[in-house]
Amino acid sequence: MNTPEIKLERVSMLYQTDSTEVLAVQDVTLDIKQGEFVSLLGPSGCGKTTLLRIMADLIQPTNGEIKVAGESARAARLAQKYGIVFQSPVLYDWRKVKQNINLPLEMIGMKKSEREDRVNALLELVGLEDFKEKYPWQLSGGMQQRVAIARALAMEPEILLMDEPFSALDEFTREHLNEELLSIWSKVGSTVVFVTHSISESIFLSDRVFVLSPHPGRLSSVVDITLPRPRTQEMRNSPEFFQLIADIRDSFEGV
Amino acid sequence: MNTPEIKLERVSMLYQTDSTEVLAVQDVTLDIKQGEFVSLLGPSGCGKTTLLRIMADLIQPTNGEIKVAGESARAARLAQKYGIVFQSPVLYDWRKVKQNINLPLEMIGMKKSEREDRVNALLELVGLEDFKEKYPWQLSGGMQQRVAIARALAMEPEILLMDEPFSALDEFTREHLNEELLSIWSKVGSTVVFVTHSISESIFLSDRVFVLSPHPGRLSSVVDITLPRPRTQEMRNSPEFFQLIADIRDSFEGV
Amino acid sequence: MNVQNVLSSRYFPVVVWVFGLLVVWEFSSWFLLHVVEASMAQSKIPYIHELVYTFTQYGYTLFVEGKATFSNAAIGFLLGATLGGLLAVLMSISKWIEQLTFPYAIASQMIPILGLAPIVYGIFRDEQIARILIAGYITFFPVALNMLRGLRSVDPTAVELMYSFAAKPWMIYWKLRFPAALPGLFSGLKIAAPLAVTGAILVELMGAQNGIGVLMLRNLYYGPSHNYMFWSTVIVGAFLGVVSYLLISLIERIVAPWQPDFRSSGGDD
Amino acid sequence: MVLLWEWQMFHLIFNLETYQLPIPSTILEAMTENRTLLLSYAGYTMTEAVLGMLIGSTLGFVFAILAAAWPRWGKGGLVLIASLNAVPIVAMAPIMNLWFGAGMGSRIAIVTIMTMAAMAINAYKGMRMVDPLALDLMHSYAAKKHEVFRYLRVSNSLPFVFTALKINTTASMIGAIVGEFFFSSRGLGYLLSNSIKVAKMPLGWSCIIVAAIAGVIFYLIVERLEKVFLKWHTSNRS
Amino acid sequence: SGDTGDELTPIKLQLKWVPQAQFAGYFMALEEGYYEEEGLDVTIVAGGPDIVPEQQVANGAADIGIGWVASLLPHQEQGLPLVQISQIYQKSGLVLVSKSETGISSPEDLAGKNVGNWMGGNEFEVLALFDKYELDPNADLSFVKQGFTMDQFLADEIDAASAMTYNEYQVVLGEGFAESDLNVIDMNDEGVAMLEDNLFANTEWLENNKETAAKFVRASLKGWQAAIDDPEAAVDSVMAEAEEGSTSRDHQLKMMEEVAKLVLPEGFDPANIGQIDDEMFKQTAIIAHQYGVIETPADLDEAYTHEIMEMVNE
Ligand SMILES: Nc1ncnc2c1ncn2[C@@H]1O[C@H](COP(=O)(O)OP(=O)(O)OP(=O)(O)O)[C@@H](O)[C@H]1O
Ligand SMILES: Nc1ncnc2c1ncn2[C@@H]1O[C@H](COP(=O)(O)OP(=O)(O)OP(=O)(O)O)[C@@H](O)[C@H]1O
Ligand SMILES: Cc1ncc(C[n+]2csc(CCO)c2C)c(N)n1
Ligand SMILES: [Mg+2]
Ligand SMILES: [Mg+2]
Repeated sequence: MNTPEIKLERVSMLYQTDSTEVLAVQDVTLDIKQGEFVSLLGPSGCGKTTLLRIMADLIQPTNGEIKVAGESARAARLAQKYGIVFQSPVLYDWRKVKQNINLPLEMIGMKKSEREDRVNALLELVGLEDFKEKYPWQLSGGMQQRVAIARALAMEPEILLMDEPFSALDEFTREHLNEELLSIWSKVGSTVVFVTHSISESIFLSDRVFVLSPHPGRLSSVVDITLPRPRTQEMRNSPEFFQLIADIRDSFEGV
Repeated sequence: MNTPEIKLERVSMLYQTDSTEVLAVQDVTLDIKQGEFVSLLGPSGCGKTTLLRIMADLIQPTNGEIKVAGESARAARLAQKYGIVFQSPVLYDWRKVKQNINLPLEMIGMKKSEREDRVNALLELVGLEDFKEKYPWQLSGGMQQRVAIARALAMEPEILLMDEPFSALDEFTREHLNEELLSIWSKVGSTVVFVTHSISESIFLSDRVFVLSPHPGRLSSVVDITLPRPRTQEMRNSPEFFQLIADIRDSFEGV
Repeated sequence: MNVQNVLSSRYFPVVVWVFGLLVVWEFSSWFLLHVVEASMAQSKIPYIHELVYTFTQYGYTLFVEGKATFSNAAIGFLLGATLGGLLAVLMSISKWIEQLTFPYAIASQMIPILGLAPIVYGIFRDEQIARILIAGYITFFPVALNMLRGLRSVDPTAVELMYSFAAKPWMIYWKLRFPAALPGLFSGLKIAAPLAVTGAILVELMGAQNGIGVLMLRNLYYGPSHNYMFWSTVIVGAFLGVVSYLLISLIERIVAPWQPDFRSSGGDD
Repeated sequence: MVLLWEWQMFHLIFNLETYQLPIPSTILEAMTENRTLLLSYAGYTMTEAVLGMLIGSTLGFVFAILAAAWPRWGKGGLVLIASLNAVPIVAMAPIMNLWFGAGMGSRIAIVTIMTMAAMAINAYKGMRMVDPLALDLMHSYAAKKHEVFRYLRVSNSLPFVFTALKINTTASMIGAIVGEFFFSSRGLGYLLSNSIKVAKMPLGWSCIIVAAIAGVIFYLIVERLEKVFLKWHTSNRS
Repeated sequence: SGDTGDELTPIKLQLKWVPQAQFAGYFMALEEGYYEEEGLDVTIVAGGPDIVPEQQVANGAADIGIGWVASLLPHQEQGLPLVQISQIYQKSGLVLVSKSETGISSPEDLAGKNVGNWMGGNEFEVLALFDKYELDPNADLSFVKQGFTMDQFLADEIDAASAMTYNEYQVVLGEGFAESDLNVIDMNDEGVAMLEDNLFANTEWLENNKETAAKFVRASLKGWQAAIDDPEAAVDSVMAEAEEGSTSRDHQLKMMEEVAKLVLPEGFDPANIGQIDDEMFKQTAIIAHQYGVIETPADLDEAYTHEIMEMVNE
């Protein structure tokens, strides 16, 4: 399982607008192995979302190359390998909660009966059983984001790209979903790229943490998380965990 | 300075839609003193935003009473006492960053020269000097939220209502803005109601923390934060701080 | 039924509008006739009560012809709306196609029926087809433009979500762009629906036997003695416009109820 | 060039006669022969169209503001304005002629009426379809009704307003041209209807071509303005 | 000749204007069953401001049309496959009417005045009149487009308005003007008359349907004769066509009386109703050429044919 699933080679992204240019990402080279769980960590505006969007084939880098499972990112996208959670929920106003979660299942043409079970299981997972008949604007901010998470998990994607999925959630819900995410991941075996600005979250979840520095966004260090799996809540209080936090904080401050 | 600035008396909020009803907030009674900094803490969907919107006179509670500075919330709103940061940035697409921050200043009729200085100072505060000529969609998610924060601070409101303002930000930016917020607060003397789901953030910032329990949202406990002011980053590692975290966690778990 | 109930009723404003309009109209008519003493005052603004009298006398004829026009309008409207929708979809696919087809669409609108009729007859050699086509031709433009705006105004991230599912283009339309464009489509339809009535009337002028247009034309050209009857046909036309508009509004509420304007709690006034 | 070729193909495919749709060369001939007349008439008709559209769009916009400010009352008014669209020009022309005489005024009035509804309906939609949170923001500033319009609703309605303006470019041209059929002694519409009735198809089609060119230019101008005013809108992002 | 058995031959007649006594003969023929007797199933298609009968017939939307000769000639010149088969109105019905207070007692007085006409093929008689009195329509007076109602005349926007004796003139009388309040310039008296309502057919259609055309004309002329003989009955047949409330019987009756004078002028042999008068046609064609209605002198042999009328009278 150690073939590189996602491979970036000197990837740069320059946003151009009429007047100015912003170099959002510069010369990022990295490998993510199949089935690996990695985090992108870095300050606001450092290019995390941009990198994620490049991996998802939603934008093309102005320079450099990206391969997904040996092929182009486009091929991977067309093969419906991706599930994405965006930074904002991006729910469709005209669909109820359950219909929003249903969306990707409809798109891959899953049978109706099967869909229903899946959606109910997901609703339970994110704790929104009672809200499945509501419209998005009737939910709180955190609830909306949970719907978006359920939607991304629905098709059990080969590659799961998550952009700060839990930042709108309280610590308990967040820790609960952290654990759930790990358990789903261990079952499905997806490759997960997880954007976060929480150091402890990145440690708790990941195999490796990619730390980015801003202006322009570059890869400043890669931290291996040596904690054994399955991860448990107790580990959060282990000295190893604190050491890792300190390490990453250092690599941050070095910026 | 110990007159109650915001006073809720057995406030309840029942959302009604064609089909169902949701009791979002039930029988909340609380006092916030003038110049006080309080936090609302609670799990996703427990009614924090609802409470904030009631205080802001954006919705009327279905039951109970609210007084702001002895008068109705409506009177306070009409006297332009409020500055609000919503959970999502809510920027105007057609205004550049600096114009978005300018908006409340235009509305209170501030002179142009004065406005410019104020906006520049705010841009520096949130670290977006270089982006003032950009449109919102050219910013990252965290940057957009920072613009919204600057906009709320712009008119130095008497009452500042903030709904998870920093949850989209990385720890460094967040800690930086925590400190800045406290320093602005100490200068302006605003009453601040701060919604967050971070226990440590609520402790670091507040005089008191209101802990809410969900379904329906009730006030489960009020925690006095006895840490002296001005708060410093070191305090985050003090035993007192850890004790407070533990206390609040307990009152949470008691839910 | 107390006063409060009446005042807060949904239909109260409508009643006030209609009644107010009638009063203003009647007064203007009187004013023009007796104060200004304008020439042909009754042709300029006829008395409402005279029109009402005409309606009581010829109401049945007006109703029958109005019904004929309305069903013709419905056919033209369906065709025009479909055409407009298709064109909007086509143009939304790429700017390039838009730039290529749009000048034609605009130019086509500049061809009056007078110039268009011979061509359409020349091609189809069938009156019925020609009439339906002409009625559709009049309605498609506003629908196309509004729909295009709707299709183009979709939240870019929502489109990216679709890309991430590797959604086929038609899926993106079906699941995202169409629903998102519905509000725009409906304002287009609201403009187009009364236009379709106009279209139907114009088409009736091309030698039809029935319809409010036929009645309108004949009364116009049978001399000013038929002023009230002519005005009655104008009012029936406008009334058909109102009906078509309200019908579309009703359908909008059923098809796209999630718009902010329709939310029970979303109001600000 | 492509157009000319298509035109000829059109002829071939549908087996049209030249008296139904003349071939381009004869139209071109008629155009060059009558170019001064056509140009001056085009100017006349465009004046009617542009003035009528400006007045009609302004009225429609003002009405949309009133309707959006008091929607309970405004909705009924919108229906009435929209219903004016169901009165065909054949009926409007004699009425307007009585009110405003046979001069430009009556056509300007026709165009005004024809363009009002599109603007009123679209601008109303744009002013009402605001993000509820943006509205909350305005409320938190204790914005007066007019400020909500000034700072939020009007800007929010701009994409809709421009759509209406685009519809109105063609509507106003049609209104002016067809309005001229009935009473005018000048203008493209006058020349067009006269020419077609006496079988001068090439001249009639010259009018149509000139009108089409003018209409497209008119449209492109509005589109250009839209690009300038709606730089921020999704549809204009790269 | 396709009238074997009870099968009626369908045929469509395109009017130049809305159904009214101007076309009484056809309605009469329809009502009295003259068409049916000839084995024809006639549909009468109403006209209107946007309908050009010549186009309709050329396109095949109708088989036979009613138009004015001055309008038929340019269409023929443009290659529309049309040929005139009968001339219903032997005289021009066009007059210029003015209120006496405007002081237009003779055509010279038109100088400096507003003179109205519907244009679009109806203006040539008036132009010929101007020419005869050496009035330049672009300089000596203002020659303006008149709507199809008489509103502009009534509102004094037009001093001398074009009017058909049978319609617009009657409308003016109906508005309360006495004949003595009005001055009338008659095109026939001025020698600038052109032929008006005729019958023409699509040449290609006619080629194979001469018999049918003759039957149609025969029945129509019989209708006209009947209408002239019994105006009341004629108006009944017209009123049957007009919707309730849209026109008045009186108006149609007046129209019928005036139309009768054009179809069967004083001293005209009733046996000759519908005949095409070569001389008048020629005058019409010459005026048409003179005022640029047609670029080249009309080829009279192509423009009309007596053949159908001859078949009618057999
Ligand atoms: N407009 C609305 N209509 C109906 N129900 C609503 C509406 N807004 C909120 N609710 C419901 O009220 C409850 C409380 O919502 P609220 O937004 O106050 O939660 P919150 O504490 O802010 O949560 P979060 O941390 O996720 O933002 C939720 O159950 C939500 O579904
Ligand atoms: N569409 C765009 N056009 C122009 N510049 C852009 C665009 N999107 C992002 N940028 C710029 O690129 C940089 C990186 O943005 P990105 O969204 O990748 O940051 P991020 O790391 O996700 O930040 P955050 O944590 O705040 O979401 C920022 O400076 C931003 O202004
Ligand atoms: C295209 C067209 N132009 C002018 C007239 C004028 N005209 C000639 S006969 C007649 C009807 C009886 O008056 C009228 C109005 C017309 N009919 N059709
Ligand atoms: Mg981001
Ligand atoms: Mg909330």
